[in-house]
Amino acid sequence: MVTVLYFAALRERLGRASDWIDLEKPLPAGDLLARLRAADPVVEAAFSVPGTIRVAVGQRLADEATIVNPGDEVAFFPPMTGG
Amino acid sequence: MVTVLYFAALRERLGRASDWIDLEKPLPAGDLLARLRAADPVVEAAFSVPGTIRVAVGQRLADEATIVNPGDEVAFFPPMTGG
Amino acid sequence: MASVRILVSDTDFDTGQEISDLLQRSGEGAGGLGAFVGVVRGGSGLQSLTLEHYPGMTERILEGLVLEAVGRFSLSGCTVIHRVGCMNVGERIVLVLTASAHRAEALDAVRFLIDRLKTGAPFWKKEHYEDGAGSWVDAREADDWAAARWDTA
Amino acid sequence: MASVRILVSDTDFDTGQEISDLLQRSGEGAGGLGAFVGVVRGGSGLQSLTLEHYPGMTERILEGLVLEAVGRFSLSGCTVIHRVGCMNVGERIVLVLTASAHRAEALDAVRFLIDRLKTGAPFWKKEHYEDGAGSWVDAREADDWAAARWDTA
Repeated sequence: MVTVLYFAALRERLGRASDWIDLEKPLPAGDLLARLRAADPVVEAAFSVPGTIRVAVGQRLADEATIVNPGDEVAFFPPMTGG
Repeated sequence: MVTVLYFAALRERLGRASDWIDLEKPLPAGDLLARLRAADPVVEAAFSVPGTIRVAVGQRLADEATIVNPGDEVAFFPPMTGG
Repeated sequence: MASVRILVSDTDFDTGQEISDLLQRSGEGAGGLGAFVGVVRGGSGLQSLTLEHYPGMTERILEGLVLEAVGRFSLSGCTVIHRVGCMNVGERIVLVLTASAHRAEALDAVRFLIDRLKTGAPFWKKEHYEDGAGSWVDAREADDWAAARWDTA
Repeated sequence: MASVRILVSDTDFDTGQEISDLLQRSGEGAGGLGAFVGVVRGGSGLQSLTLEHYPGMTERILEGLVLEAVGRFSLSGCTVIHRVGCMNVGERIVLVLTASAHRAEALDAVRFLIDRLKTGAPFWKKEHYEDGAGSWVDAREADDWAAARWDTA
């Protein structure tokens, strides 16, 4: 099981803040996103909007090649705009 | 008449904060100081201690060539250490 | 050891109190305190801002940034407070305080932290306008550049 | 027009109040406030500091520096408070506050002002030690350099 979190514009477009997805073996974050998009047209639509998407794995900034392990928390979000 | 002010270590070495000196015509600040030193051994001693001395004429930073006019306020002091 | 305080808060902070506290915590070796206070800037009909964040990751990232600043700029103390939730124009969003023996380190550290906070911590701003419209703030390229220049410094 | 406040004072100032005041005075266009608070740093048996100044010239120089900073860094507001008289270790000496639309200008202006204040305004520090000794602080070459680098920037 992997917890998937969405933030900001991405969360709004999806209409929800999180998903849970079954995961038996490690997978790159990019492949995980491809599975999410394929499984749900709402996710597919939300991620089809042009614009940079960042990913965090285990609450650390990551990229599409970063390995996601069962039990990890994964988050997708637009570029950060703090300060 | 010119008001001459002394600050910080210079004031302490002199034992006074100001002098008045008669001045009928304009004079470079360096020449004014030479007159002050020649007129009073206490001034001569205070200015003989090695170290940079700065001068202000009319409350503006100046140098030895700056012309002092009758009525001006002239000040001598060590390098400034504010902040 | 440097004294560090990190807070993510949905209420306003007391800038004067935070400055006094940091000077107290930093001890006699502190000769200067640098600060930045970010404020919701008005204009173009902007009324308020909502700040969303990633609870857990935010604190982790802020702690990493602050510890990096402490080491890099020899800080004796550091405070970072970032507000989340809804804020009106004129309200404070963020506070960065640094204490150091010397002014250059304190001020450089403030600049480093605020540059990094802009693009390196999981916060997102949504603007709300008087006409009811709302839009997420785009990351500015200038901010990415400001954050990146510290990587090679 | 930028809102400017300059004060030479023999009593302590309220940092939080000064920050709130400056943000108020600067209006909605201010997005960031930069600050530096100078403090009497302890060590080597230092007990207190006496700050002497040149009344009249001090205010004139501070006003010139602040107006230069306002123009150079597009400030919407600026506050400079410099204490004179006797201060113990840990007490505040100087406060520089700048408000601007953007953080870079605000923080650069703080750096500019504090660098210039160190060697360009008629203040002199005398240190008093626990053993009764007292000595005037020598101007540091590093401070002259820090002030000079702004001349060509």
